[in-house]
Amino acid sequence: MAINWYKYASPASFYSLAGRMIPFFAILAFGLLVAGLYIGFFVAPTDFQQGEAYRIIFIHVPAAWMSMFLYVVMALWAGIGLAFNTRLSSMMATAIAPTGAMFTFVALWTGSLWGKPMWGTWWVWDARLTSELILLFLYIGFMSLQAAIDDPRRADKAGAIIALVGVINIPIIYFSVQWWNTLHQGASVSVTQAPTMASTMLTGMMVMVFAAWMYAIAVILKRVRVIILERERHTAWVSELNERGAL
Amino acid sequence: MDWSNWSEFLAMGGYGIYVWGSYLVTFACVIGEILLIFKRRRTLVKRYGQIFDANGEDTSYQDDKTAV
Amino acid sequence: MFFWIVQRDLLLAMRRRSDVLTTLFFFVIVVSLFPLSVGPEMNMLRMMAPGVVWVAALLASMLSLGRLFSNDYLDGTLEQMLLSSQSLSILVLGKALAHWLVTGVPLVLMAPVLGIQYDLPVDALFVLTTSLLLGTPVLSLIGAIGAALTLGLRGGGVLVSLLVLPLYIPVLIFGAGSVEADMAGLDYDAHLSLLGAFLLVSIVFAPWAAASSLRVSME
Amino acid sequence: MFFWIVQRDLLLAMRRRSDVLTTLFFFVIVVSLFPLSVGPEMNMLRMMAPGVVWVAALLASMLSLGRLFSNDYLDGTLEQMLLSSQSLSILVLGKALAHWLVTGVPLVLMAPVLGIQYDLPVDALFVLTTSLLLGTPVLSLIGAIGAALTLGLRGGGVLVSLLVLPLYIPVLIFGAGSVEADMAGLDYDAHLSLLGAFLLVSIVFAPWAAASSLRVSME
Amino acid sequence: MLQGSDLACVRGDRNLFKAVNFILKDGGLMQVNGPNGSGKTSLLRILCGLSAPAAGKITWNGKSVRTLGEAYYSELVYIGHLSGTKDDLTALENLRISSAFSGENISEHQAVEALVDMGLGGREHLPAKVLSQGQRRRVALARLLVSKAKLWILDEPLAALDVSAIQLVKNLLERHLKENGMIVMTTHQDIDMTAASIVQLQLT
Amino acid sequence: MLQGSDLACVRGDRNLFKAVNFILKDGGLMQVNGPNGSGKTSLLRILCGLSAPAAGKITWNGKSVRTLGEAYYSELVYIGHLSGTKDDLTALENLRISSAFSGENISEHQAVEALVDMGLGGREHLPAKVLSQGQRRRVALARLLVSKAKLWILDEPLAALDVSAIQLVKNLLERHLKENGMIVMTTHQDIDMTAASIVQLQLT
Ligand code: HEM
Ligand SMILES: Nc1ncnc2c1ncn2[C@@H]1O[C@H](COP(=O)(O)OP(=O)(O)OP(=O)(O)O)[C@@H](O)[C@H]1O
Ligand SMILES: Nc1ncnc2c1ncn2[C@@H]1O[C@H](COP(=O)(O)OP(=O)(O)OP(=O)(O)O)[C@@H](O)[C@H]1O
Ligand SMILES: [Mg+2]
Ligand SMILES: [Mg+2]
Repeated sequence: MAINWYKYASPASFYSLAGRMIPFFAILAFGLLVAGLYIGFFVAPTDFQQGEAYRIIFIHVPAAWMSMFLYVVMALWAGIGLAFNTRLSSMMATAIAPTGAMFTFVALWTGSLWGKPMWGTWWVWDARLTSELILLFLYIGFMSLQAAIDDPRRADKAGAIIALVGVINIPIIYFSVQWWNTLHQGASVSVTQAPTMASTMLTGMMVMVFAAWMYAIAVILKRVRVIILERERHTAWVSELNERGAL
Repeated sequence: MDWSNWSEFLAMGGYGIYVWGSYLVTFACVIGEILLIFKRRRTLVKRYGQIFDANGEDTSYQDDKTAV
Repeated sequence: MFFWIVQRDLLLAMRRRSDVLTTLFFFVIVVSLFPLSVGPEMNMLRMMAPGVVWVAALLASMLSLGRLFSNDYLDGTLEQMLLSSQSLSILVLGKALAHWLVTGVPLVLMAPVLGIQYDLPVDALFVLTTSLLLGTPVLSLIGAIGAALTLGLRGGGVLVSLLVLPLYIPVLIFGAGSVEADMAGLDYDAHLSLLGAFLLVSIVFAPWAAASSLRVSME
Repeated sequence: MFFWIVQRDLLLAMRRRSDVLTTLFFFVIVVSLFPLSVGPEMNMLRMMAPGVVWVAALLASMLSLGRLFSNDYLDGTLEQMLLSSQSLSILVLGKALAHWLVTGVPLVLMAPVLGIQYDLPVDALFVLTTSLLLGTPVLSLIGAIGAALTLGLRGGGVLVSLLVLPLYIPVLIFGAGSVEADMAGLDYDAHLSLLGAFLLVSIVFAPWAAASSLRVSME
Repeated sequence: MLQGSDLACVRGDRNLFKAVNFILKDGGLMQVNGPNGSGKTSLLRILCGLSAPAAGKITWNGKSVRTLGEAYYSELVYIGHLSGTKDDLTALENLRISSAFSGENISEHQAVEALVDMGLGGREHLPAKVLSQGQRRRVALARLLVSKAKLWILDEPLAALDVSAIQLVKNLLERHLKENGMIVMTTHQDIDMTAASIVQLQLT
Repeated sequence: MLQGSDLACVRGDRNLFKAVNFILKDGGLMQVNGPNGSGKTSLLRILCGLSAPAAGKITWNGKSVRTLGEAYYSELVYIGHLSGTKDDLTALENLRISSAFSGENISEHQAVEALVDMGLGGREHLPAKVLSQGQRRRVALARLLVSKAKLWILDEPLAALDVSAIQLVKNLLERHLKENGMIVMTTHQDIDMTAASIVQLQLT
């Protein structure tokens, strides 16, 4: 068992393992997405307060959750890479950042499109919104720092430090609601709805959350494979793969 | 379910622009991200083909040396 | 020659794409800091908006002045430029243009988005963008003088602010003033024409002043 | 050794007295720009005051971060420090302390004067000064991490802002928040104790993180 | 013809040199010698017009270089202690850009050739910051290979170079002299040069 | 005893060197030779622990320098291409502070003496930025005069120095070797040194 883990901790074997796992997650993501959208648009009822606008929730909430979660995961991988000098973990962190930033952006965008009809404004400087924006800056900071450094080893370590220091902001996103009076609703959807109705909404939302998860895993694996290729280009196994035309 | 026709579906009870604006941009982001990864990979593979071709002699030279 | 300079500086900026992005994000972050520290009342934010955006644009442009000459100075390129057979003013104009393309233009493009965060009405957004479009090149040009004067002085980064800020203030007042005038329902043409006049004057005089400053700094 | 570092950095700052003065003037100018661009209504200015002073302090402190390590890096002193027989964290702590003494303390001393310009009541001035006294060292310490990480990277000056600003934001919120709480007649102790907690945490962790970053950057 | 008459240089409260006179003719080499701190770099910078002498004047073909300005600069290449190479640009870009400054637009092909001649083959596309000290110096000196300027002013061109590069530079300088160019240079290393006329200027 | 076993260094996609082995004993001198860009500076930085080798390890008296850390640094002086002199501090302050970094607090008197020995008499109180290239280098090298460290690692110590300064440095190095110190150095200039044992390391 232990040997197995070691085996997959090497970029070479992880590369092929990831290659085999991607289709699985991609198909799952697509299936869940279709199911989630079906429930979201054709099963879930109209909200009696918000009308149809609430249907934004099916992407807003998954994106918002993913944005925070991916940051923690990224920091974790980066930290492991820093502590144990494992290249693969650092590459994982680098691969997660763009997807995390994308979800953060989507959460901001959908939230703001939702805010216009609900609150009458695109944007308020409310705690949760602000901290989500800071999260976007953290992702961008991480990526720009890594982009500014040419030497990948140094980029990994520097990125890990800033990612770990930035983790402080995650609890702030969570608890900031208590520090400011806030427009953003903290309670879940079920409050405004009768239980049966809410449950279809909730199901739709959860299905979409899983779809987002599967999508994130697939995309991150795909990206980490590219990063592995970029970084390991001088190794024998890459040129071997290349000769076999199996890159 | 209670969409009687397409235009009603697209209107989203008057919130169409917000709902579809959200979904469209989200899917644009998702598809964009996927395309970017594929493009990054393609350029990489193409470049490697060239690099390895150019280094073809190099590796054989190393082999010779170890043989000696 | 002019194009060589512009092209070279753009090339350098592209090599370091992060430079362009970071100036932009600095701008974004500064604008976003104010609501955090002032509090979230929309009415007050809306009134502050033009001032804040303009101050942020000014700071972002000013901060990137450090890079305008100092890299060329440190590695000796600037000496070579002084020894160039071309008019130094033209070189300076080229560098200022490149600086504006790299730092000013992204700010102009970003400003409307930030204005939305402060809930500005659409026509105020338009005036804001126009005023920035006219004003930011002036900032780059005036900044070139300051950057040239403080070249090689330790702490130049902050000293340059000190020299340049007083000159920036008229631009700031009329830039922010145009948007405020619009929001108060007044006419903003006068403000914008003044900004335009600043731009013309600085295109004519700033390169020459900066070139002389460079010669002084390099003695 | 700690004292050698502090003493040396202070000596360097004295040699370049303009550095200290320019940070301070930068602070003063930014604070004074706002009334110019926002307009002269006293009520609004008073409400803006804590936010503006804090943002200005943050920017001033951030701008001077460039100098924290980069000079030592460029002339090879930093290499020598890494090879010193002393713990690098201690060196970093010394440099951060010197940085604070040179940039933070003048701001703290100047803040009440600026607060008066915005017509702040006396006890708000007191809270403002205290919050700056607790908060500015945190800025220097966190800043040291950013400065260490971006060492030797072109465009580091702006990149460092990008890295450091998100981390500064909690300090800003509670710093400005304490004054606003006081002006609203609320209790400001909680804010100040949080700032104190930030200070302790950053004294313990920041030098270590910055030292690791330095080692990474110098590889 | 480059002529300096009665040049003096003061730095702080120190008189570095005074009454320095020389005439440098076509095909002539002037070696400025002297111990550390004797004012060689200061003199060279004065000759370039980068700083003004405390007394005396410099003429180029009979006209003061101060009034000639850009007309003088276009006939001059100065390579100082600092090599003027941009860390972020590649060796190739550095060469092409620094040549463009002195008004010589060279093609990529020419530039590559010059770099290869300077022993930088295969490193044309590396950013200068990863080059070694000697390689950076070579990039700076490659400018001489493509320059059409008549007067070369070189401050310790041999610093950081290895033996083969020194030989290379020496040949380059001699060729320039043979083609009627003029060179003013300093160096602490022994180098035997043949030239139509050699002026040895000793500073103390 | 400084020992390097099987050291390798990779920069970018270039293998600078591999399988470098050496043993340096008390009183021994190691000269690292090689053309520009062969990896001399890179090797020296690795020996100092400033960067990590791609393979192999370095031991100091049998213990890995990576684990020794500060204990190793306190026995080491490294003077690189950059001299680590602060433009704004005077020569005297520069010397005292750079010595303090390596844990040697020297008195003002000692420092002045060292500077005078290095031929900087009368310039102790000038800020380093007005010094000439060679004088700056002398300030950096003055550290060797007051250092008690056993191992000196010197990257082109002779660059920019005039003939008399080179002789001075040579004497200084030989004295250190005679007192059982160890030196690792690179230089492109010919210098004949006498030492108990001399290791010539050739990089290509
Ligand atoms: C730009 C604007 C917005 C941003 C950045 C944003 C951000 C977030 C974040 C970070 C979360 C996850 C936090 C958590 O689950 O505790 C979240 C959840 C949520 N948001 Fe937003 N949001 C925005 C606008 C809106 C608007 C306008 C609405 C509805 C009127 C909304 C409704 C919700 C709901 C219902 C949840 C799920 C809360 C739960 O059940 O836990 N959001 N949002
Ligand atoms: N402000 C000042 N006060 C006193 N002396 C000064 C001042 N500025 C410069 N100097 C002296 O002027 C001289 C400048 O020398 P310069 O750089 O021209 O020497 P160099 O001959 O090129 O020496 P090297 O061989 O070391 O390069 C130095 O001796 C320096 O000490
Ligand atoms: N990213 C990179 N890609 C390719 N080559 C690189 C990279 N970084 C460094 N190099 C090469 O590594 C070498 C570093 O050399 P180093 O500075 O150790 O040389 P050196 O022996 O000290 O030379 P010099 O005598 O010129 O000082 C150079 O040849 C440089 O071109
Ligand atoms: Mg000199
Ligand atoms: Mg070297």
